Amino acid sequence: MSEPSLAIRKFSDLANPTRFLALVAIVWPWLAALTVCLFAVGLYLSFASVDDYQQGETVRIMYVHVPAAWLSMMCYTVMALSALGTLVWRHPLADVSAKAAAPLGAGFTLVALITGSLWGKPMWGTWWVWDARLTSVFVLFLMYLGLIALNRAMDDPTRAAKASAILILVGFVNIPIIKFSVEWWNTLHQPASVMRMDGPTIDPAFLWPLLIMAVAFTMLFFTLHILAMRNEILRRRIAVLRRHAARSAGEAA
Amino acid sequence: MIALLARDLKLSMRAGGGALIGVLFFMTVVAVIPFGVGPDLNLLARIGPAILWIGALLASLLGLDRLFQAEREDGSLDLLLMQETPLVLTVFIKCLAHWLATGLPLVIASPLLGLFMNMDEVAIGATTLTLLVGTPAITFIGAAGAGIAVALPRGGLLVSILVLPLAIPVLIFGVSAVYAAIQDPAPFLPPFLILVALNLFFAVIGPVAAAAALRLSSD
Amino acid sequence: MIALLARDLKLSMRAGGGALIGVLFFMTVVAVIPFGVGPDLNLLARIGPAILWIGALLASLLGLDRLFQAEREDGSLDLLLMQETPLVLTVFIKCLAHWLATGLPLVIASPLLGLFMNMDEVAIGATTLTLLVGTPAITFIGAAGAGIAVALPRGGLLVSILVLPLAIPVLIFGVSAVYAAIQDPAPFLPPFLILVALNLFFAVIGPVAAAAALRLSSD
Amino acid sequence: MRLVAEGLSARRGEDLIFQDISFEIAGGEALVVTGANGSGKSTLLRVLAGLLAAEAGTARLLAAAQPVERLAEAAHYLGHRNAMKRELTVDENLTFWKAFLGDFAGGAGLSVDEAADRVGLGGIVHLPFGTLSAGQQRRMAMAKLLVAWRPVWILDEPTAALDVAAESMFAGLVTAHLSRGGIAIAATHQPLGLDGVRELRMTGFTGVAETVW
Amino acid sequence: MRLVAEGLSARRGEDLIFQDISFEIAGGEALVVTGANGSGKSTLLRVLAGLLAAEAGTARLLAAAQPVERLAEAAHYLGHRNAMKRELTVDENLTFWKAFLGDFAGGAGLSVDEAADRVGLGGIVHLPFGTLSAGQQRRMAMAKLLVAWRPVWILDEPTAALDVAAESMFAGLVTAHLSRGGIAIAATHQPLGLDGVRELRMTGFTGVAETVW
Amino acid sequence: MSHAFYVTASYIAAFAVVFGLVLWVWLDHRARHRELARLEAAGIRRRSARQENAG
Ligand code: HEM
Ligand SMILES: Nc1ncnc2c1ncn2[C@@H]1O[C@H](COP(=O)(O)OP(=O)(O)OP(=O)(O)O)[C@@H](O)[C@H]1O
Ligand SMILES: Nc1ncnc2c1ncn2[C@@H]1O[C@H](COP(=O)(O)OP(=O)(O)OP(=O)(O)O)[C@@H](O)[C@H]1O
Ligand SMILES: [Mg+2]
Ligand SMILES: [Mg+2]
Repeated sequence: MSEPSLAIRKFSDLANPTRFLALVAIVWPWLAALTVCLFAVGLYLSFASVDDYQQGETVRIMYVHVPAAWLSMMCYTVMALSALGTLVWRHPLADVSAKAAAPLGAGFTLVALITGSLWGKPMWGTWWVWDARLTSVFVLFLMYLGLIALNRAMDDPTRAAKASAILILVGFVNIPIIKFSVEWWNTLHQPASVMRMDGPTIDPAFLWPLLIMAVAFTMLFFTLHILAMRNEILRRRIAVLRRHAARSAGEAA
Repeated sequence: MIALLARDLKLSMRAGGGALIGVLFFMTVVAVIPFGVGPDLNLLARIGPAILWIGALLASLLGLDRLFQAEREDGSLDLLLMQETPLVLTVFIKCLAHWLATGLPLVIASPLLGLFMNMDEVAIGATTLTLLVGTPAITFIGAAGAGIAVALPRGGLLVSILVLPLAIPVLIFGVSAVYAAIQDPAPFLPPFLILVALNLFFAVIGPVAAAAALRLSSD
Repeated sequence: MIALLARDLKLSMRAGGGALIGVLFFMTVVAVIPFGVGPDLNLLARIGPAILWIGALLASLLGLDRLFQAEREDGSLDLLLMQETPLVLTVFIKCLAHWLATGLPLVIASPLLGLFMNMDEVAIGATTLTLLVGTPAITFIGAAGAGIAVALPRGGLLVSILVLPLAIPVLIFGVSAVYAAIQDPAPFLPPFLILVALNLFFAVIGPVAAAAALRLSSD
Repeated sequence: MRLVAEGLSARRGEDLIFQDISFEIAGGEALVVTGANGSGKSTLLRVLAGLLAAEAGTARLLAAAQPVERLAEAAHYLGHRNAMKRELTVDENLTFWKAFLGDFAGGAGLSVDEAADRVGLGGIVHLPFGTLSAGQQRRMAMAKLLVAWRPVWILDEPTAALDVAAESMFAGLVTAHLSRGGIAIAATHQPLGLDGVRELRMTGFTGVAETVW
Repeated sequence: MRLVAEGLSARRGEDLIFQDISFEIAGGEALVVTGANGSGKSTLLRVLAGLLAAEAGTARLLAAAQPVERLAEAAHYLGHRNAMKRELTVDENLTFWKAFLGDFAGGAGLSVDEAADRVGLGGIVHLPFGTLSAGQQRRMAMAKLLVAWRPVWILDEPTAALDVAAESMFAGLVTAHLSRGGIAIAATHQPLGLDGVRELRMTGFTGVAETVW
Repeated sequence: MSHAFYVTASYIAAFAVVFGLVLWVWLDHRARHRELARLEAAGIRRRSARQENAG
């Protein structure tokens, strides 16, 4: 029996799941350690930093809110790239990456929503307003949940990956809307002050803790993402093993 | 019986999560409202309870038509009908499983959505409470409709037609209980007690009617 | 193609009327709102167009999940997929039949409901007109969702969830066209033309996406 | 134990499908119902299973291990549809039916694994039912007959979609059931590979009475 | 006209079900696909009908009366499900398919009544499809093959649920189709009563390759 | 309510969600690992793994 020529062979040689697993095993402890250190420094800085003259103590919410909000968008971007990988290159790791990222994205978006609301109450006097940015973030949250639901609804992972890839790409329009909503529409929400074309306009006293927290969150995302991908790969491997075992049992009978 | 409850719960977890999907639908519907009526917070707060109730009504009715139809299509219904276990009990358990999987998550999500609709604490509490009491009633009435529609192809829509008029009293008392709680002069208890009574009433009538309909429609 | 249109229409007449249910849902949603906002006629008139639009949006999404699922369950979908007729065209016709059976009745019912909401003639006319132009767009987008969900057991609500966010632009422009017609300074035509454009856009995109999804999900 | 049917007749829609059918089967015997397409075999079986009200006549189980009011309570019914959920694994399906159906007095059902072994598909109980082939699905539906004990089996075209090996496996199942004192009633177009069974030929449409219209 | 399949292999879910299947059938010939339950017969037929993408290999129809891009366009597929609406009458169902499918070049379909006659159920086309018996439904699904001309018939267990008379009726239908120069491919467990057909035995699961996981 | 309340609530909520994610990943991994071990105990292995062991 000659080896079958599968279309994915060529790409899977570049980064096949087995090699990916080996890589994860080496990398993840370092990433995790780095994440913990960054969080330690970031949290120390954010509580040691001065209060904002205008916002008082609540400015400390920023150090979680803003990184989480950034991450919620970055995570979706990662998923969109993975979706391209699924549709264009048919890379099996791309399926896994998109599927593993969805719950993480939902989590970070939830953090952004909760901390935003908790910040809004003292600042704007209300938990929630239906302005463009807040609504679009909420829609992002719903999209993450919808993708999770879609993935769970299909038992065949390959087909689920294709369907969600289409959906992910369609939903990507939301990301620029979130990012630029504060500029396109007149909203209550703060306009960008860090990630701008003309450089940050924020006071360095706030900038440093913010940046470190942002890097820490990003590292957290990557750590969790590769670990979740590992789980997903194992899940599929188990499914394959089971089916094959079943087949040989059925034949013997 | 516990086996049936467990199976139905498992099915709704597995098959695209009746639970997750109901809640998601609820959230999506509520999120769409401001796009229509505009982001006027006072207005939203005012229509909030009604919107939440309508959303919950829709979300809990929509999956309901498949309650028995799925059983019928794969032949399970035949076996359920044949058993010694009273059919009414079987139906009741199925309703319970359906409510646990789709109704309860709606109730749990409603405070959050209440915040989004800019409702105050009292309104949110009242809405959650009335939903907790009201959604089972909707499930039970829905079961009767589902039983009648089981033999009909595309029964789905018909279920809702049959059920909606019956569900409207629940909706009305639910909504008016909430408004009674918010607006001082009107007392909260009378409509709320009626809601409870409706719930108990339908908990009996619904399964009985559904069981009768299922027996009749078997062919 | 005409055969397909005729069959689908016949089916929706026969099977308890997709038409009826949509309208019923629509009416319920609209009828419950006054309970929420109270009998303030001015307020009702103000939010009337928005409520009508939201009601119509929900009502036309509801039956949509069965669009292809019924075909799949009895094996007809296989045959539809095999033909030389471009699948996109088949899907388009099915959407058309669905809209005729469920969307059109909504449009026809909307003036009546407009009266209930105390809307004036211009507002009613504008709402009906925008609904006439907007509901097909919703059906077409919905078809794409139905295509994705066809392979799902209990796909039902998932379709609505996937589709609602995409339908938001239609809602926004529909409602703003109506308000433009009522309030003098704002011109009616620009939002209305955008609505027409959206309709045409989705009339192309929807069937194409649905056809692609159907091909992918066949197994 | 005796299954006695007396003067059964049944309607489908408004038409009388058959009339005045009587038979009697004792424990350990099998009855094969044959006849052309549309002659009323499935209708008869559904009447016996209590899923369709008889127009006239009765079917009763006498001297069973436990007195029953309706024959249905002592019977397994295997219709055209398999009564298994596509989304659940075979194991979950069978475990559910085992727990839900329970055993009738005088016998005990097999464990799920054993039942799957008996139908020759021991290894694949953990697969979702929907991913099995048509024949595999049918076999698993038969395993359902084994997990809960019922003295009477009512089988509607049990061997459709089965391959030759599966047909003889099925014959073995029925023989074992009969030797435990059970009763089997099967509608079929193909010979079932059982010896010494009684046969009931449905003739359809003859003797169909006038309607009231 | 020749149907040429070369090196077909197919997946179900993530598993390779069969590999490297090649055959060639000329007009007037029939191919019977046999094999145990779960060996991949239905999967092969769905690949031929274009309903499942082949993992590798092609199936083409050469020298047909009208050049076709996909084999599917020249084929009828009769699967496990009958592709008829229960709510509509048989007549409405068949009329719809006749109009929708249209005729392939080089032949013409029968009228609805005639097709119903051919399958032996001439009188009952006015009944709703859902009220027919299992065998009658299957026969009516066969009538669908007759109302629109297609040179290739792909049939998945066509005779399941049919009585003996219907089986020979079906053999007659296929023989007539072959004598018109048509091609028939059928998966089956029962002999179809056709003479001189070629046979393809599916062995299933042999040579199932490693997946990437 | 004091501003400190909102700040603490934010940090607690953020921590809870992140903790939930970590827990999900960890529990998932443990469950998968157990399943693999069980399969291995039943003598079911990947073909390549078998070759590695043999070679
Ligand atoms: C639930 C409500 C909220 C949501 C969903 C939300 C969402 C977001 C998002 C998505 C970003 C990232 C924007 C970008 O990168 O351009 C962001 C940034 C930010 N948010 Fe919020 N936000 C919410 C409430 C608030 C409140 C109440 C405040 C303060 C009064 C606030 C202050 C900020 C600040 C200062 C930034 C950083 C902007 C920058 O420097 O680029 N947010 N928020
Ligand atoms: N939708 C599906 N998803 C995943 N696997 C499937 C699916 N359908 C079938 N299979 C698997 O593919 C294999 C081949 O199935 P197929 O239906 O082709 O068999 P078959 O030869 O037609 O069998 P039968 O005689 O029982 O009809 C089986 O092992 C089955 O478990
Ligand atoms: N639901 C129904 N409503 C009305 N008539 C029905 C219904 N089901 C079956 N019939 C009719 O009853 C008659 C007997 O059907 P039945 O299914 O009992 O036949 P059968 O002997 O099982 O045939 P087959 O061998 O084809 O399965 C048929 O003429 C059929 O048209
Ligand atoms: Mg029958
Ligand atoms: Mg098959």
